[in-house]
Amino acid sequence: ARGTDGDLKILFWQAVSTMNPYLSGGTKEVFASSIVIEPLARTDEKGELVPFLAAEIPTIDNGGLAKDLLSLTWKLKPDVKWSDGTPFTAEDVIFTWKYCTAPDGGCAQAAQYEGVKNVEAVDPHTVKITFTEPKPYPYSAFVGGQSPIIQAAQFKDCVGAKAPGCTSANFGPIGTGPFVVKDFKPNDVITFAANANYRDPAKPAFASITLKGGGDAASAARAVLETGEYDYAWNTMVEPEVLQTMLAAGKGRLESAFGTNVERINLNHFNADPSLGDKRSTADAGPHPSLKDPAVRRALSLAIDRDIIVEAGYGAAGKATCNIVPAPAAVASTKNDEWCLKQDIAGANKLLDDAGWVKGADGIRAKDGVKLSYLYSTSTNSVRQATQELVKAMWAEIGVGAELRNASAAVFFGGDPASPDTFQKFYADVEMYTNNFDGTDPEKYLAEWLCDKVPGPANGWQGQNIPRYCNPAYDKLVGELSKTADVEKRNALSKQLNDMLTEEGAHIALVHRGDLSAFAVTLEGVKMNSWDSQLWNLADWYRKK
Amino acid sequence: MLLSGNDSEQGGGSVAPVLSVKNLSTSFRVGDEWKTVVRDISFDVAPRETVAIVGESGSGKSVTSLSIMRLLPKKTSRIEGQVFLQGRELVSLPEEEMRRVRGNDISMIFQEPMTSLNPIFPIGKQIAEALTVHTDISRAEAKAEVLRLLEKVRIPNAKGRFDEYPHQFSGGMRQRVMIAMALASRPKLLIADEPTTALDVTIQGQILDLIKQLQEEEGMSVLFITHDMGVVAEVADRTIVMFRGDAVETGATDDIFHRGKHPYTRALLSAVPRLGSMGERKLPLRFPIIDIKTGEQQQLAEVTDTVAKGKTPILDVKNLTTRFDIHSGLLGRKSGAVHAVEKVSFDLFEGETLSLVGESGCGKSTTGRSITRLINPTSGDVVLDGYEVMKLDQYTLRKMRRSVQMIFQDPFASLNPRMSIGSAVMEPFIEHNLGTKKQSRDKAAGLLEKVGLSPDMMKRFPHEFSGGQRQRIAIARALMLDPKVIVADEAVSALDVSIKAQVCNLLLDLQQSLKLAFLFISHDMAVVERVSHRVAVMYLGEIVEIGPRAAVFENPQHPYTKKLMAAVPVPDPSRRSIKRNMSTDEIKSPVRSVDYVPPVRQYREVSVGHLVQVA
Amino acid sequence: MTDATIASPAPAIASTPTRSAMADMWRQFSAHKGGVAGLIVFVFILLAVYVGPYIHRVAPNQINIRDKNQWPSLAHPFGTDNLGKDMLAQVLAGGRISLAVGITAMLLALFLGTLVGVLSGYFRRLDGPLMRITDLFLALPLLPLLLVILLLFRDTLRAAFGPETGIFILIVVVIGVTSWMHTARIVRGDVLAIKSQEFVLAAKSSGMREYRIVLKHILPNVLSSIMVSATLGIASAIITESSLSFLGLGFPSDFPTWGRLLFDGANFLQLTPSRVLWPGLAISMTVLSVNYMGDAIRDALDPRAVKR
Amino acid sequence: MFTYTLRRLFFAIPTLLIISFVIFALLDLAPNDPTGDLPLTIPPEVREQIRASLGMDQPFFFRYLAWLQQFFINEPLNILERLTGWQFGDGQRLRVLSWATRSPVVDLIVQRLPQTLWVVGLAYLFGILIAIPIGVISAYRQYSIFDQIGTFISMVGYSVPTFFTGVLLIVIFSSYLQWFPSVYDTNLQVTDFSSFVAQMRQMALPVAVLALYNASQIARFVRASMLDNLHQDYVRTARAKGVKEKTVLLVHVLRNSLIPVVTVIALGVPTIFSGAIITEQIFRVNGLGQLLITAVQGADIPLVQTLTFIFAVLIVLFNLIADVLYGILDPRIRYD
Ligand SMILES: Nc1ncnc2c1ncn2[C@@H]1O[C@H](COP(=O)(O)OP(=O)(O)OP(=O)(O)O)[C@@H](O)[C@H]1O
Ligand SMILES: Nc1ncnc2c1ncn2[C@@H]1O[C@H](COP(=O)(O)OP(=O)(O)OP(=O)(O)O)[C@@H](O)[C@H]1O
Ligand SMILES: [Mg+2]
Ligand SMILES: [Mg+2]
Repeated sequence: ARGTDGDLKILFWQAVSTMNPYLSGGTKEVFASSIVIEPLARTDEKGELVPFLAAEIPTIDNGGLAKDLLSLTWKLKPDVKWSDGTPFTAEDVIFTWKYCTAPDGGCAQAAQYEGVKNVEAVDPHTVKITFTEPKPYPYSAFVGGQSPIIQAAQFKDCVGAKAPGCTSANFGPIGTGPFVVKDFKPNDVITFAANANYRDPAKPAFASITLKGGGDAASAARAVLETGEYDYAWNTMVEPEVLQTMLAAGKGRLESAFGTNVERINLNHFNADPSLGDKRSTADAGPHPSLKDPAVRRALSLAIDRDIIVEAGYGAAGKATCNIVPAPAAVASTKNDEWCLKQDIAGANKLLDDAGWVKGADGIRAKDGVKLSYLYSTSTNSVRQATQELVKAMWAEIGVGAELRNASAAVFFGGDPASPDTFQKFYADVEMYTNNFDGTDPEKYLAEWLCDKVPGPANGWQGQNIPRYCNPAYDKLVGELSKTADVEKRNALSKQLNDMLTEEGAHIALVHRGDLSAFAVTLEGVKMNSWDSQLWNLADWYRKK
Repeated sequence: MLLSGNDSEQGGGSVAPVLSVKNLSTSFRVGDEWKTVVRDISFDVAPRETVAIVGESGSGKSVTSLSIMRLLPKKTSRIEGQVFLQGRELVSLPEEEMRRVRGNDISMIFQEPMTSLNPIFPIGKQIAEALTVHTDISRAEAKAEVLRLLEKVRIPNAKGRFDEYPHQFSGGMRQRVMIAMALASRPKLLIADEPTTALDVTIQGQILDLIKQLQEEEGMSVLFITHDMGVVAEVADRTIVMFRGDAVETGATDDIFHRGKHPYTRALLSAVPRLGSMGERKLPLRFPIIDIKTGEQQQLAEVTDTVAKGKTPILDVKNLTTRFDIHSGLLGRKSGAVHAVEKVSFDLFEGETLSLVGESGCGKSTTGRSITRLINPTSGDVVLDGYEVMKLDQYTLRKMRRSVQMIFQDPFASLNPRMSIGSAVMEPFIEHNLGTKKQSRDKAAGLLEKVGLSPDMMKRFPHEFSGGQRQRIAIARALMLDPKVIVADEAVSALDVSIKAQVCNLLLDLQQSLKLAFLFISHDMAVVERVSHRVAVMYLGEIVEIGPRAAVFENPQHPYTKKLMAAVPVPDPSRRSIKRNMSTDEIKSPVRSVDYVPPVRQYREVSVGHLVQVA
Repeated sequence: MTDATIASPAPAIASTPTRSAMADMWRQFSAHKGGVAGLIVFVFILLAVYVGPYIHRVAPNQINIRDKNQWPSLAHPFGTDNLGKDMLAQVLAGGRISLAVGITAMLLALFLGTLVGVLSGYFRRLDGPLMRITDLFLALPLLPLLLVILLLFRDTLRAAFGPETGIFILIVVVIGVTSWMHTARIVRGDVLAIKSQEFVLAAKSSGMREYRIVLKHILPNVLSSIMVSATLGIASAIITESSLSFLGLGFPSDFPTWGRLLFDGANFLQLTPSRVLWPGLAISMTVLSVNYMGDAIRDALDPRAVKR
Repeated sequence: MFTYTLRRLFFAIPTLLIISFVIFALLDLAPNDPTGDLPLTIPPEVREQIRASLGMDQPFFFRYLAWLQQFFINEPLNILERLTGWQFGDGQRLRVLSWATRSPVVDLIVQRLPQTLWVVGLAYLFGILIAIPIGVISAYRQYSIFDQIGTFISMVGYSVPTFFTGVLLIVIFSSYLQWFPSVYDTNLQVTDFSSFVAQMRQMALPVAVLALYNASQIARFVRASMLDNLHQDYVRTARAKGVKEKTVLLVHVLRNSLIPVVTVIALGVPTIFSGAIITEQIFRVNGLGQLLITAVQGADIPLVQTLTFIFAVLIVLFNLIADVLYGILDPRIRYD
């Protein structure tokens, strides 16, 4: 029954800075806000859409999605109440759209509403979204933790430039979810109380939640697994053996779920020699002297033993992969697993020998004065540094040298055009990081490798085609994908695109990363979900008696 | 060697002695070996008795007294023998009980008042501490008592100075603070280590009277260490003569003075200069040299007239004024000023010695420092060896300072504690690039030898020396540069007569050969008479009388000069009972309010070059 | 002794065996038990770090994943880390960098701090400006500052001195430049107190140049604070170095240093305690030995100190 | 002294303005970006909009002036309004807003201050209180067992970084012994005895870690400075007066030794307010240190700028206090 299980203690080692996911797109904010505010539908742990505030998922079959893919009609659940007791209506949905698309608002989730022409109320419990062009996959607006519905009444004066000023609304949004914010200390701790107006009178089981932030992953894991002070710690990415020792205390368990995160090494297709100065890694610098050779790129991939990397750094939260689109299963290709997943030093050496790269006195291969010696950069994170070292050691076996470098995440991913260390600038030969895509549809993601998305001074280094991969055939195929509505065909196309990237060595996919969290043994009802907020079904959590 | 076996009868009849020292030996660790500096000393001090310890500088007088108090650093010193205070053995007393003895039963006046006062506490507080440590008295009572004591030791404006710090006091005033501190607790035994060296004779007399008075009232015994045979004659019932760590002679003061047996004792006494012995002589006179073995005395050659009267003076001081502002109140507003030096004018010629005498605290040291711009004077002009001192920039000031050297009143404070005295002496020579390191070492060794120290002491550090030895080091340092002018601030006050004579002769020799000019600041009128060409008398920051030595000494005009001459103690024990009564006049203070305008002074010429302030 | 008043047996031979000040210092130093112990430990650490790798010939970044997380054994006297790298080799290799960085950065900071401290304490006119600069440096947020320095100088230095020396210079300068302020303020305070003492006045009156006064009279008297700053400085330099690598400012991540080993090992405290024990011990022993040597130097220069 | 203080206070204004400008320029130059921690799935155009909404598209100097106005005019007026209930203007002043939380920076600081003072401040106080006796005794009994142990502990305490001691204490006292919590509860209100005990328990570990570190440093300076003064002649004078050994040490020697100690302490006080970043992180005290570090990492420029500036004010202030104290501690030091 509601409120009978006491306090749920959650630990986020990255502290939550606001409860409004539209103002801060960070994962932690999205997760925390999902306790209070809900979207129309979420993706469940199996990657399937389930209705939340909507009565059902609109499809072509049930008529919700127009045949021309230009409009989508959501039916809302009747009788849903905001936590302040007022009814939830289509107006709130429309307001949410307006809120996020208002000019000067700096809405972090604006991408979710891309291509939305209009949102209107058909009746108080029906919302119709129209798109500017056909949307083969229309479930991004109002779906998932990134685009929950906020209450129009509460935020009506907070649109556009005024949004940041509404501190109390941003810190304590009124929602439809199982809990309400009682007290919010930014970047520190949030306390929630069960929502008296929650639509299921038997839920939530917990009376309150304390969500504490700060610290580091290891101590967060320790607080759940070893000292038992907390019930749930999010994202406990620590060396597997450390977690094993903590688990021995018997106070908690680990659960992982796999989404679309892939740790990869991007291979720079442009020359990144520091002597080129500002021309580095741009079209002006010309192709990379050694990485332009497909043999080298394949050899670099062949030399890597992905299983060891998983074992050393990820444990249960990683799987070796060669794909940039590793999931959902329907779009995950297996075509290249054969040659790619297995380390093959001999094969790699032979490939390089055949291509004319010969080992020098220092054990590094070279051809025409070009050495196979790379500057290998990544962001600062102990697992990444360990991976760097492992990869360096593996490459050494095929006569490839590497100089390691790392930059703090804020710099590396910061995108400051003045900084030489951002991943977009890619002033290195190879660089490693993780990326993924929202939801289950990879179309937008695969479009990142288009020729015109190569970052450079012209677009303020903002393009997403970090490896500077450019293949007109690939571009054409992406165009085709965007016009295809048939699911089977879409999946086939996606696989094809993914395989092109793998085979041509745009990058070396290393690890399919899962989300790993720690739970107290007494906590039940958890369904680890990597497609949406991990707290998506918080209403169902309870404590084992 | 006479031992103390029968002394107690002489001193205090059959009364049990207050202090009884038996076979005391003290050693210091120097390097890896133990060096004995006091050897097997025994003596007694009876109630109300005053025992004087005299002796060569460095002979172990201070160490003896510190051993009695057990104040030597434990780790580097070793005390053997026994010390009884009213029958209680002190050497083996537990530390806590010894603490109760110190300051309560025995008080001590230290030789060097500058370093012996805590620099960061107001003097009033430091004296009061001596009171509050052993007795339960309230803060207000203590303060009242301290003020009374300060007046007694003739610190002017005691109330105003209660909260001042040691560095704001003149040398003699600091010494008087030490005295007040020691007398505060009315001890049974007072150990006074050279308590009056920095005092002018008038105040010295008053202090001696004060001690005598306390002896009478409280029955205090006194162990008195001094170089001034006049003082010894005046105060001591019995005298101990020390020489190189041994007590070579002990006896009633009369006996020692008239029937001294040990050659050193005889040498000591015959070398004592007597005031008035110079008569109308115009030139300085060397001190006689006495052979310690035979006690024979040989007169040294006359000095020639070195004064270059014709030339422009090497030092010309005009209207020099130095004031120290006094701030008070929360806002720290200026509430007055110490007029330490007020419109002082004089000149000094090559080869001449001008002595500056005057009451303690009248501004002599400040004058010396102002001339070399170690203190920035408020106004006035100084021309030194052609340099206009007040207008010099840093670089020329440094060059100018080659020509004028200073011997500081407090030699210990003026030596860097972390620098061996060898380097300290050699330093100026090397600094001014006057020669190689070897040359400087040789010169330093030579000078040290000339002032009676051995060159192998060069490796030692200042704290390992006796007061007099440090003073000689300071003299040697000043001589290293062969300057043209030396400002000698109480340069020989801590030396026993024999070494004082040696050092003064050295200075005269140097004056003969190098035409040195001295500004000789001293309280020792006998020495002043002997070494100076001219004498200036200062009073409350002003020169009240200046003139040729003979004129001022034989024909003093200003009342203060007259008083000064009268107060000089005479080394004759028979005059002991004669009491001065000077402590009645009020003590004048140089502290003035902000709006004070110094009066314009007129001078009257008594004879050629002999000027006296009028009105 | 012709003009001595009292002819007495000539005081000892004038032949001073002119032992130099350095030799004298050394004699005093060597009489100091703690100092000698410190020196021995320090030399031992130096030897271990520079000679050790020739005896224990395992490459510090040799990965052997099958041997990971081992407790000390004959093959790996200090055990291994989670990639199977030999800890002993890493501690030795790390020591070379940590010591070099720690000592040079400390010396640089000490030099800057003492210079600024002495100048502002001794010369009244420089006091205001220098102390305000010190305030500024104290106030600057370290992380952004480091990032900016990195941005501005890393590539230039790398080009001029090569990746390793370049980074070494960068790190040493960065640590030095951001940690001199404490020393400066402390030295200044001491100088203010010392310079009012009479022996400084005496030195002035003999016409000493100011810088000589500072060197010979002021500095020896503020030495004890400087020595403490040095000891503390070496510890914080070693730790700071490791935190720099998190900004990507330090050495490449496969270069072990003591601070880094300690940091990386902290999570493995329960699994392989030897992973943190050795680097932690190495840092502590270094700092302790420097501390004792500092004490000995201090005592040697203080003639009144209790000599043992 | 008073005029000196006034003059210094007056000069502090331009100094602080310059410092604030330098900090601002530094933060602007630093290659951090507030959108840096956002998931990569957020496309560049959106990031650009976010930056624009934060005002980052404005020229540098304009942003600096805006901050000056917000911090020096708007915030004080707000505080005044809150204190007095008066209303100045329309009350619609732009406050200094943090970029990450979009809440007023001053509110954040006020929220963080209690735990920082409790933990870091108390640790500093303890550090001083432990350090002074240890330093004094170590110097007085130089090279005794006490001194050797003290030296050992303080050197190890200083050289082993808090990121390690913190974890060590947690493993021992939270995991094995379960005596103290490893996570600090900032919501805990001390209302009765049991909550007071809880507060003490949760403070124990972080305070211990920090106090050890602080005490180590200060104790070394106390010891060194005491050693310099122990052998001076005035100490002998004090003993000759029969002053108790304790008084000799604590009044005569210690007072004379205080200048470096005061310097070190004064240098340390502002760092209380900047928090102890690592310790706060490890124990999740979430005080100002954690606020600062998350702000720096997230390139939250207004927050970093404001915190750093307040820190600078404290530095200038405490250095001034130290300078004034010098004059009180040692009358020979004069600033005219
Ligand atoms: N700490 C010390 N270490 C080594 N030798 C010392 C130490 N203190 C004093 N001496 C030596 O002991 C001897 C006696 O010194 P003491 O101070 O007792 O002389 P003094 O008779 O008081 O001389 P003065 O009249 O010059 O003050 C001197 O030769 C001095 O060099
Ligand atoms: N730094 C200072 N601050 C304030 N007052 C001072 C300072 N130095 C000296 N005085 C005062 O100036 C006056 C003269 O001092 P000075 O040292 O010149 O006397 P003196 O003639 O040398 O006395 P003595 O014979 O006792 O050494 C004294 O009243 C003293 O208190
Ligand atoms: Mg003496
Ligand atoms: Mg004087």
